Amino acid sequence: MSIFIKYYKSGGLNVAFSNKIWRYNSTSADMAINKGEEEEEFRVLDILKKRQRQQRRVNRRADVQPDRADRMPTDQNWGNVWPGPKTFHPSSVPLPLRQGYVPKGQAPPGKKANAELMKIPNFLHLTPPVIKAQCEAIKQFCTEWPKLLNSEEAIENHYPVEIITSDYCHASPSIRNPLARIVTLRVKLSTLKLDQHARDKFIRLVGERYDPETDLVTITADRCPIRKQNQDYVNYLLTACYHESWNFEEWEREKMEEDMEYYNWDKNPSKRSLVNWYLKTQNQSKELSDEEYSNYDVSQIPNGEEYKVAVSSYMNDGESEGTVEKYGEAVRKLLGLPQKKVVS
Amino acid sequence: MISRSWRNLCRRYSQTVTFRTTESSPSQHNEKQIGLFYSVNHDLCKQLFAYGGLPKSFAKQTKTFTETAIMVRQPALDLIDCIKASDFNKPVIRYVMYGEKGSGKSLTLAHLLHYAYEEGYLIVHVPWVSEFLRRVPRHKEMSNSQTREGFVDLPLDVAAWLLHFKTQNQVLLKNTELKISRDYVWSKRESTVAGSPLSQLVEHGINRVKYACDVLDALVYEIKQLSNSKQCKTFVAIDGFNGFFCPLTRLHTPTKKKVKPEEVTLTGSFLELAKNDWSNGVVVVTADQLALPDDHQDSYLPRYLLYKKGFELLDPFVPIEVGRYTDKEFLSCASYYRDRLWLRGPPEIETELKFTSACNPYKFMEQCAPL
Amino acid sequence: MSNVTHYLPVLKNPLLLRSPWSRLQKRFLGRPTSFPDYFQNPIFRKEDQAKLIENSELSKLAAVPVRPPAVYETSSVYHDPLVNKVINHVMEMGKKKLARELVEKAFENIKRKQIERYHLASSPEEKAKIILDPKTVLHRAIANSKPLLQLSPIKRGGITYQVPGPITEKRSLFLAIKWLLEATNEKDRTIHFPEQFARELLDAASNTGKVVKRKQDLHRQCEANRAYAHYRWQ
Amino acid sequence: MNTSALRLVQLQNPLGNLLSPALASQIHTSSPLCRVVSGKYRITKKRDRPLTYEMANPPHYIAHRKSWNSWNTSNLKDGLRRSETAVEDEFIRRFMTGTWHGLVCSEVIIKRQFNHIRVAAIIRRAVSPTKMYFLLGYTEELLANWLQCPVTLEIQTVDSFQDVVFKYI
Repeated sequence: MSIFIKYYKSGGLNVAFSNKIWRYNSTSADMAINKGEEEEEFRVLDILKKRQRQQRRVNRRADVQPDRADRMPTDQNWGNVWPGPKTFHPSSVPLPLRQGYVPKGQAPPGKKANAELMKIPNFLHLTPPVIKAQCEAIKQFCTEWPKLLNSEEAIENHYPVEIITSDYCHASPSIRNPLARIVTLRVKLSTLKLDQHARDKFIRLVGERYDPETDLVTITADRCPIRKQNQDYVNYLLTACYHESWNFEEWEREKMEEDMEYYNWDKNPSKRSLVNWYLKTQNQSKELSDEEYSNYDVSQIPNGEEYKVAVSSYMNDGESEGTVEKYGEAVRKLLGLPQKKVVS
Repeated sequence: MISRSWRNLCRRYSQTVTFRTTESSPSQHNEKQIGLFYSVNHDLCKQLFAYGGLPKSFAKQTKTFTETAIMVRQPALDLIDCIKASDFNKPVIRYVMYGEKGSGKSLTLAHLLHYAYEEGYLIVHVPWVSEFLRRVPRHKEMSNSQTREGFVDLPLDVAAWLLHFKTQNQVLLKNTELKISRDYVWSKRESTVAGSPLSQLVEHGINRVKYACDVLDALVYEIKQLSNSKQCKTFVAIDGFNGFFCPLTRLHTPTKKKVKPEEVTLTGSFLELAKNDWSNGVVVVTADQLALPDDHQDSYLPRYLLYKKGFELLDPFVPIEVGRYTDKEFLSCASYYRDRLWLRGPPEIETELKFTSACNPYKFMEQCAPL
Repeated sequence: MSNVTHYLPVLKNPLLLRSPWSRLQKRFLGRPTSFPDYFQNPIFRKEDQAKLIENSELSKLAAVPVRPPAVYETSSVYHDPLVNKVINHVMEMGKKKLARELVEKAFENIKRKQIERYHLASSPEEKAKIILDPKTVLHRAIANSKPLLQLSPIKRGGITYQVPGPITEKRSLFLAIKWLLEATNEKDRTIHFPEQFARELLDAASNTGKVVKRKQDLHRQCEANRAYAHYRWQ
Repeated sequence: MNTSALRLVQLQNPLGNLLSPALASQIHTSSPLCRVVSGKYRITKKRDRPLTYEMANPPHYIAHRKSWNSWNTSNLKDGLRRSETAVEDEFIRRFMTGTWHGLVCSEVIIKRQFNHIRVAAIIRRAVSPTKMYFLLGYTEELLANWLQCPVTLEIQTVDSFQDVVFKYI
């Protein structure tokens, strides 16, 4: 547009040509033509038609406000300026920030028109005074921590059941992370106060969810869509297992020796062979039933008790050099043999 | 020249340590002789160990060393003490020797056999159980048992064992006091009458291989009876006893079915001897890792090696550990090897060997070999 | 375990210095190692280290970077460079453990035979003659089978002449070991390597047997081809 | 052209996995990686090509000299909705550049927190504020409708593109 104006100013001859184009041009150009016609100046013949460089009009708006950051009072309440999470905006932050990598010796780009500052997450809404103020505000909804629950042991004692859930850093159109619904319940088996049978049955019911090393039962549920439902389900499972383990079913009488979880000497062939041996040394020979065997009083056999302890520890504590040696000592005492001499 | 001066050096070195005892009767051995070697008479050796009993590598050594020398060690003395202290009217006491591979269980057993021979025991000695069950040469003689349904006989092996039994007890078997208590009818024509000597029974087993396994059964029964009636005292020694309890043997029936150890007749007979329902005897067995398949050799302790079955059969038994060499034993053994020209070199070599062999007798012997 | 224990790191001496060691001991590496050239070979024998300390050269070498010793370079009492060399010759496909076992078995066989012979010998003089140490037997056997000359083919006027010439120490050692092993491998399938190797070593040690004959044959041919000797430089 | 070639082959051989190995190795169905040239700019003769900070640092400097343009949890290990997020982000970028035609001076930055999408960009002040306010509302409304979650547009304005130029090459 400006080119055509220029032509007119310099030449003014080809009016018809100019007029043709004016139709597409703005009114301001029109005014300039009129002006030119009124004050006819000396026209220089420009043979080379040298183009006059004219500054392109910059579309600078006069109504751009001065930067807000410059006008902020120093004692303002920052929490009101930046109340929530927001992308960085240079005009709202009265700090001389710079961000960016530059070669040595140069200054990094400033805060204005700096996309890097806009990318990084900021915590300008979480300044310490703001946090403090917010905590103060929430305080009215809190209750006091019970004084007696002053140690880990006390907490464990009064609240043995532990519920473990996880929250996830998450972003998607749905605000529910599917993993957050999983609920884990942990409880120490010893806190359930089960008797021998119930304990055994409980362990069998929960199966591999019981860890004998830490004595913890861990029940995990993820079958329901909501965390609350899963939590209810976990509690239900624990309750059901607990009550079921106290029941004694008729078929449990069929438990065999191989099913035992520990070595019960009284019910094992070891005792039978000991009793047989003892009877033979007394020159009695009588056939005993299983009941009689298991109820036979070992204490009447000299050194029998010690033997019993040795065999039980041999079987229950696992075989090691120590237990074998103890067993050997007990057997020698039982059979009336001299003890092994310690090699000098 | 160098070697001669070395040898002199070795001689001089070896003289500083006593490693030999002249006491050749095991019943006289005591703590003073621990770690010392005593030599076994050659003829006796032939009689006791002609058909096995000494480990192969040791037998080779005896040839090289031109003598059979056994070290007096703590476990053997301990066992002899126990035997001496035990009451023979009570049921037999079972001793289980255990220890790492190559720690000398079989040689301790050989020492004890010598002792038993001296004391006039009737010796029932199985040199190596796996020889029956796990070693399968190309033509292993096997047959289905005639008398017991579903069982397998190893007649040749048993006959060989009966021969071993006969040679070991040739002195005792000449004694005609040992008579059998029952009539045994083998077939229409053959039978052994009650009252005939025990040796006749054994002879029958050797001559009529077909009946060897039944003879073994009968022999076991008779030995128990004789011991109970105090006619003789019996020393049962079974090496690699846990071989009877492994899940499977390496034997196959003609129908390619794998045989379990309890399906072999001789297993039953020897296990019968290991029970404590008889008296006036001693049972010494060893539990060895080598008697079991490779996948069950993690521990050398008896309960693991004997399996549950074996443990329940033997319980209560006296466990006797055969360990590695003590310092004294090692030194005496090294001096013995030097004397026998098996080991030479500077004295530092012994510290090194002690370290590399970890005082394990068999490894020590092996590592000396190329030096 | 028994096989590994020979080379336990505990036995290796940590004092590692530059080695003025014999030819056998030197490591000839076919490819560059991860260590630069200026790294010195380690000195792992106690004797050498003692010598260094005696000559007070130790401080000179203290700051020099040193390669770590290989597994077979130990300060063990029964370390022998020649035995190592033979083991390496016996080795196939890098199975060193097997090779060492075979050579050690051969030593055991030698020892058993010699001890047996020793016990059979009647007089003390005869007994003194018998070498009992298998390593000495090996050393002697190799010394006896080392050739002094070699024939090299040289082409003159279209005809290839077998020209006798001197032999380096290293090559003669190589030939001796090679011949011993070749002689050993000419055996029935039923005879095991250690057995035959023991036999060959004993033969060679007593200056008889196939290998010594082969050496003498070579010498004889060198003697016969003496006339061609000038082709070496013409 | 690639796809047509592929179609040709598929017509001949209805089972795609039965392509002869030689042929199969020559057909790309995905866009090439172009690791060497992508995200990098050539130096011009006159040294007058303007680069923003983002353009001046090639992609391998991400997390070293510059950070990501998309912030979400899908990129993390076991993140959910990976492909959906990527496609949505691309859509948002195209919509932004198209709606604010010739005005966007930087990359479009998309940050997601929970179900909230924040779109940030640097905009040239070439249109009147009224238009800008209209475009703002327009963009937020339409994007929120399509993506079914709240969308916030957080823009910074600059006078001209010159303000974001980091260097000339």
